Amino acid sequence: MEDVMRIEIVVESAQQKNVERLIEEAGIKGHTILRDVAGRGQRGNRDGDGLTNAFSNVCFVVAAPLDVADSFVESLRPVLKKTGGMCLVTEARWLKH
Amino acid sequence: MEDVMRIEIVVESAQQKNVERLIEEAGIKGHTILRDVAGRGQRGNRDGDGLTNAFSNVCFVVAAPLDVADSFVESLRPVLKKTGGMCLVTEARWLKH
Amino acid sequence: MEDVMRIEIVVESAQQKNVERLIEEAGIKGHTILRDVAGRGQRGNRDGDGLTNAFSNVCFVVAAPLDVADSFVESLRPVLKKTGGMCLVTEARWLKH
Amino acid sequence: MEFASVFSNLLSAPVLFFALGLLACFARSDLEIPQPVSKLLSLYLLMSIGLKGGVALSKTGFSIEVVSGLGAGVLLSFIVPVWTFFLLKSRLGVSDAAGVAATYGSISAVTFIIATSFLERQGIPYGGHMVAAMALMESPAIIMGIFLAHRFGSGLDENDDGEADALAWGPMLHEAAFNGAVFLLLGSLLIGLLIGPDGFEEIAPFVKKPFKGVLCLFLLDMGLLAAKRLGDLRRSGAMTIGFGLIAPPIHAGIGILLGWWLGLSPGDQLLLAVLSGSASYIAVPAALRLSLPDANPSLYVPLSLGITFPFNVIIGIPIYWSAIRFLEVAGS
Amino acid sequence: MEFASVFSNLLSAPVLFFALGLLACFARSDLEIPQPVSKLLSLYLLMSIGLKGGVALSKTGFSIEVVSGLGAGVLLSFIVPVWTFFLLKSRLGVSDAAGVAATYGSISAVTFIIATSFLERQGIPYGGHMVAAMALMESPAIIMGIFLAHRFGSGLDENDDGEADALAWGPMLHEAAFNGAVFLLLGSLLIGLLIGPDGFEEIAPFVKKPFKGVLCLFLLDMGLLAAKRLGDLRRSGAMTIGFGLIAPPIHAGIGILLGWWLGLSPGDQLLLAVLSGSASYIAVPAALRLSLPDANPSLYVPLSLGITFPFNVIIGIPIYWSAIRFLEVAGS
Amino acid sequence: MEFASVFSNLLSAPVLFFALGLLACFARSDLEIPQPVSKLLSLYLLMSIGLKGGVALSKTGFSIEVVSGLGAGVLLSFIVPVWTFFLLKSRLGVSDAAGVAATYGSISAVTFIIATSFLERQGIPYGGHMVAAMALMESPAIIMGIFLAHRFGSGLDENDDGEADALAWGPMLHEAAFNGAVFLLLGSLLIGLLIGPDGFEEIAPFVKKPFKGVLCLFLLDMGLLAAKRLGDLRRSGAMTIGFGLIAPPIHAGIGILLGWWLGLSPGDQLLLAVLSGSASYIAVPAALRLSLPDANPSLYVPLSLGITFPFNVIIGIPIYWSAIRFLEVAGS
Ligand SMILES: Nc1ncnc2c1ncn2[C@@H]1O[C@H](COP(=O)(O)O)[C@@H](O)[C@H]1O
Ligand SMILES: Nc1ncnc2c1ncn2[C@@H]1O[C@H](COP(=O)(O)O)[C@@H](O)[C@H]1O
Ligand SMILES: Nc1ncnc2c1ncn2[C@@H]1O[C@H](COP(=O)(O)O)[C@@H](O)[C@H]1O
Ligand code: NA
Ligand code: NA
Ligand code: NA
Repeated sequence: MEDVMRIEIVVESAQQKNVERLIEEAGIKGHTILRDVAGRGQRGNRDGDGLTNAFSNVCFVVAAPLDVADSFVESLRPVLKKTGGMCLVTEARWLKH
Repeated sequence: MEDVMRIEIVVESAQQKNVERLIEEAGIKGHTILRDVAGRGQRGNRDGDGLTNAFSNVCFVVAAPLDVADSFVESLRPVLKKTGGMCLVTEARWLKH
Repeated sequence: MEDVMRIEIVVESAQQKNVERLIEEAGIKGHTILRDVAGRGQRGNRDGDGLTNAFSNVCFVVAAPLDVADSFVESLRPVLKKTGGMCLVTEARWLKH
Repeated sequence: MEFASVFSNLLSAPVLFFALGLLACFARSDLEIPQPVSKLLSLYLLMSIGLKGGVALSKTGFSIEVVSGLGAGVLLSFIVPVWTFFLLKSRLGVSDAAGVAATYGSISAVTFIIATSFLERQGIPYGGHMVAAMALMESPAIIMGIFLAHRFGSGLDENDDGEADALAWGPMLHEAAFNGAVFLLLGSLLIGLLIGPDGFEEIAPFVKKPFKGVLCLFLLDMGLLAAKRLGDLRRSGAMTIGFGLIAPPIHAGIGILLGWWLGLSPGDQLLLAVLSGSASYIAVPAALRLSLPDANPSLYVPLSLGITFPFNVIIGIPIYWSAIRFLEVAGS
Repeated sequence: MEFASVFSNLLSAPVLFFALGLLACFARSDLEIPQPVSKLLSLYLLMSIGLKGGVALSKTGFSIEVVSGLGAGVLLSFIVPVWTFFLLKSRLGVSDAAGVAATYGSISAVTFIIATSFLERQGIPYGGHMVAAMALMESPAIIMGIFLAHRFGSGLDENDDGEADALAWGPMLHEAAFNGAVFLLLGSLLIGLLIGPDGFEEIAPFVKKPFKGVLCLFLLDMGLLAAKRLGDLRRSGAMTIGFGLIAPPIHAGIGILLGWWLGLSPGDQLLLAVLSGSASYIAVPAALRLSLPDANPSLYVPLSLGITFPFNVIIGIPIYWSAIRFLEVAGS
Repeated sequence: MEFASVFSNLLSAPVLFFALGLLACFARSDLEIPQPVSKLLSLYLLMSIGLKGGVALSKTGFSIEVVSGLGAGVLLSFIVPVWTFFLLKSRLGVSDAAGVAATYGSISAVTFIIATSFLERQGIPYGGHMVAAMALMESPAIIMGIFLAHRFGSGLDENDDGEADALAWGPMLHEAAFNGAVFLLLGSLLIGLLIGPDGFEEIAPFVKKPFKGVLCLFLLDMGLLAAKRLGDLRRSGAMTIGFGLIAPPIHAGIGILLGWWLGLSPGDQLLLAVLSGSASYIAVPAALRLSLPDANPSLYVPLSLGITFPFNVIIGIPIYWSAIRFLEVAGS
């Protein structure tokens, strides 16, 4: 088991590609995406309807090595500032296989 | 970064509105919902079929400020008692943006 | 509230039944499944397309009692080794109801 | 001829696809129909039946026959839950008995559709207002189930911390009447009434022509789910399963007698029988999870979907029809 | 007759299903259409309209009438956003004004479809190239909206840390032109052109015959969403809602005059009016979330879907048609 | 004429929609088809082909021609994987070679459908039993692939902790035979046989009439996915891509010779060629992920979907047809 940071990011669907790019740029080797997530926040309800993706979110779960976690999280700030969203960081252990 | 409680709630789909109301009443400013989640527990299998929502769950992820987390979690107890479900609480840090 | 381990497992969809079996064998009383999860890892992109489930993942969230958590996580190792995936373990508290 | 008609039902494409779904699950095939697709199929079926019934009603207008058909249906959906509840209360407990009662007071739209196909294959007419009867039978059954549960003590069960829950009439009636399935069925009926045959013609290539084929896909899904749910019944014991087999002919029999006494046409009698004898697995579970969460859906859903539905479709409909024919001959 | 034609629109099945969707939401029914089903329905509609338009175009070829129709549409989609932007800028701020501007410069495919049904019911011909006009009107509106936002300062808004964002023309033009909805519509149009009437015949049982019926289901969904979004408008004030009611007839009026001046047929004039007077709720929001995230979608989507769409469908189309008839009579 | 027939395939609506899907992905459009919709479309296609084949079979009965067609198909699905495996083993390693072997021994239903359209456009008859041949070719290919992998050492690969995995015949055969796609195809075939032409007539407005149109939507999706997957092939090198282009004509050639030797009709020869020359991207990947997880799906899926499928559809079918015509003329 290796200590990692579990980083959970909720952004609107239109930002999916953007966040994927930031993850890659941070040198993190993988990520998991939960699509069509609904939510509520400062920018109102996102009920995830099907006419347009303007009202749906995606949720990323990223296990990041301790040394890159902080700078990666920092790199998310402009995206969250511009288009809203949430980033939660938790300590976790990763089963090395 | 701000310390928060990450509260993860799995309830059956019929209780979605109820839990949303409790979140609002607790004064928590946002939540994220993963819909059509499957599961297994004391009340049997919930495989999330499509004829009726009687067998599907929703999963809430809520980042709650430390001062309201406990009372909010407590307010969930009757719902979980009545209709089943799970509530997990983890310490997390929230990226303020 | 009871201390538990929150175990989050991402495996490819074809392994869902396998992991369910391991959870039962570990004597854990419940689990939650998020289906059709996308991701990226050592084994390439899993974008979760709809022709075949060869490119989609499922994500398990399992609240495991402290005494069984370790041996359960250990039992996942062969599956992850063979078919890829991720297992993250976090400390959490479970609302007993 | 009666024998041939049994077979005609058994070998119709929708029933065969139901069997294929059962088989897929028993053979542990990984065949599955995604949840949004199930929802699309059931939205389509409800919309389509509703429109068809409304258009039929717009042709016939509101005669005495129509009013008796509707009245008979609503009456049955009020009384079937009552006796079901008292029959099962001691065995299953108040909540579960009430859940089964609501389920069996309500109806199965697919059973109804298969009965209309059965009639059409034999050239026997039936009234479009029976769709309206169907739509009107869901809410009373839900209301009766919840009412009985509260009246006879579900509010006092062990889970509770002393004080009995008062029955929240408002939300309960709301859910019974505005439940998605009920609402769409009634709404489509109304739209069918408003647009009439001419308006219907324009949308028939979607809502009518492909109907039977779509039904096949839907029954494949129902077969998959019925087989999956059947496992849950093992814990419930033989008596419960027995109820799932005995209730349909008894309820259908009451429906037939009532229909006959009211002078409904043989076709309408069969439909009333089938409405009375069938049980819900779409609208009622959704409503009960909100208003009667103590009732265990792993009991009433598999009973309705896995036992009563196939019984009605395979054996029930031809038997009910024989009985109606017998009454007709005996009465004339 | 004008009165009857209003009614014919109001009582057509698609409009009634829109009303049913609104009602379901207002009555807090739990009726809902899963997201992938909505997406399937809108893919179907775009593909179907595109093919139909392409085939029609393959029959008529590129005449002067075709070129004027296309040119008029594109012109309107460039100028409508400009005046909309300057009208709303002081009230809503630069970003939101630009969002509304792009929305109203663009079009609503469903409004267009309902207008073609309206014409067909009265036996009035229209050109297939108007579908091409529709497809060409999305991108310019998006481009204008984003351009105006950047030109007039959205880059300098408070969120920013001092340095103004430069307008990224590349990604913006890409999104405007290769947005999924625009791409599918244009692609289907092209395929329709290539396969012609013979190829179309083969796929007509899917892309043409069930079209009206599918539209009913889609409008049910739009009704549900429109009602849900309307709540968001409460915060925006009466003036904004007023804009959603006044913009359609004004934009449609400009469209009518332009069409009349160019000598388009009455049918094409109506379609141009409807394209000009309607607003987007599919392509534009998707594009703006990427290229103009500061504009609030809870403002421009409900305005377009909840106010302007029903206005056009219920009142607008018959009024625009009366105006066209009036011009025709007056001009002859 | 041969030239015209190439063009007729290229300019048919389904192929154009495939091209549109490719283009959308290459142009980085955000057009996408939600996963449940893809699943619905493939369920529909499998059900529809199965029923159609079963009904055709119910008309012709089991003649010698039928038995030879079925036998030829099954034979090919056993032998194609063998030579494929030994050809690729040294280059790709045991597991990946076995994965590609199973993929190419199996079939592509969509290629088969496009070949039947090609025949229909030219008025050439073919036997409904070829659908049965198709259904029977999936399992043997899967079995052979897994068997070869285990026989030639996949069990001993580096991942393992010393002891070689024994081949679990039970689960493997189960997955090969009860895989969702195989099961639905075979089941629908059986139902088609049982209901016959009369039963089919009732569901034809859903399962037959809209078929070509639905195929367009499905091919749009396949185009999107094929383009997305193609990127994965870059790592695999030119030789692998070369295999994807050379295998189809070779396998198809063997199919043609076998069919010709068995005296199948020209139409059936083409279908056998196409079954032999095409490769799976639905059933086989699903089965292999369970039974041969060491084989990399990012190799065999893009090869089959991105190289072999378009090759067969655009170039292969007309070439195979020319060869059959040549044999026919030369033989007479
Ligand atoms: N306190 C919170 N807990 C969980 N999710 C949140 C919270 N706040 C915001 N979110 C998620 O982040 C999305 C965007 O938030 P916002 O930018 O505040 O509108 C929301 O739609 C939610 O899905
Ligand atoms: N130990 C557990 N770990 C993860 N999820 C659980 C657990 N127990 C219950 N759940 C979830 O909570 C739902 C309701 O649980 P129950 O009330 O125990 O039937 C289940 O369907 C699961 O989705
Ligand atoms: N660092 C990571 N963070 C989050 N999810 C991951 C990570 N690495 C792998 N995964 C998930 O696990 C799946 C299989 O990983 P792999 O076996 O590395 O291809 C991926 O498709 C992701 O969904
Ligand atoms: Na009943
Ligand atoms: Na406009
Ligand atoms: Na093959």
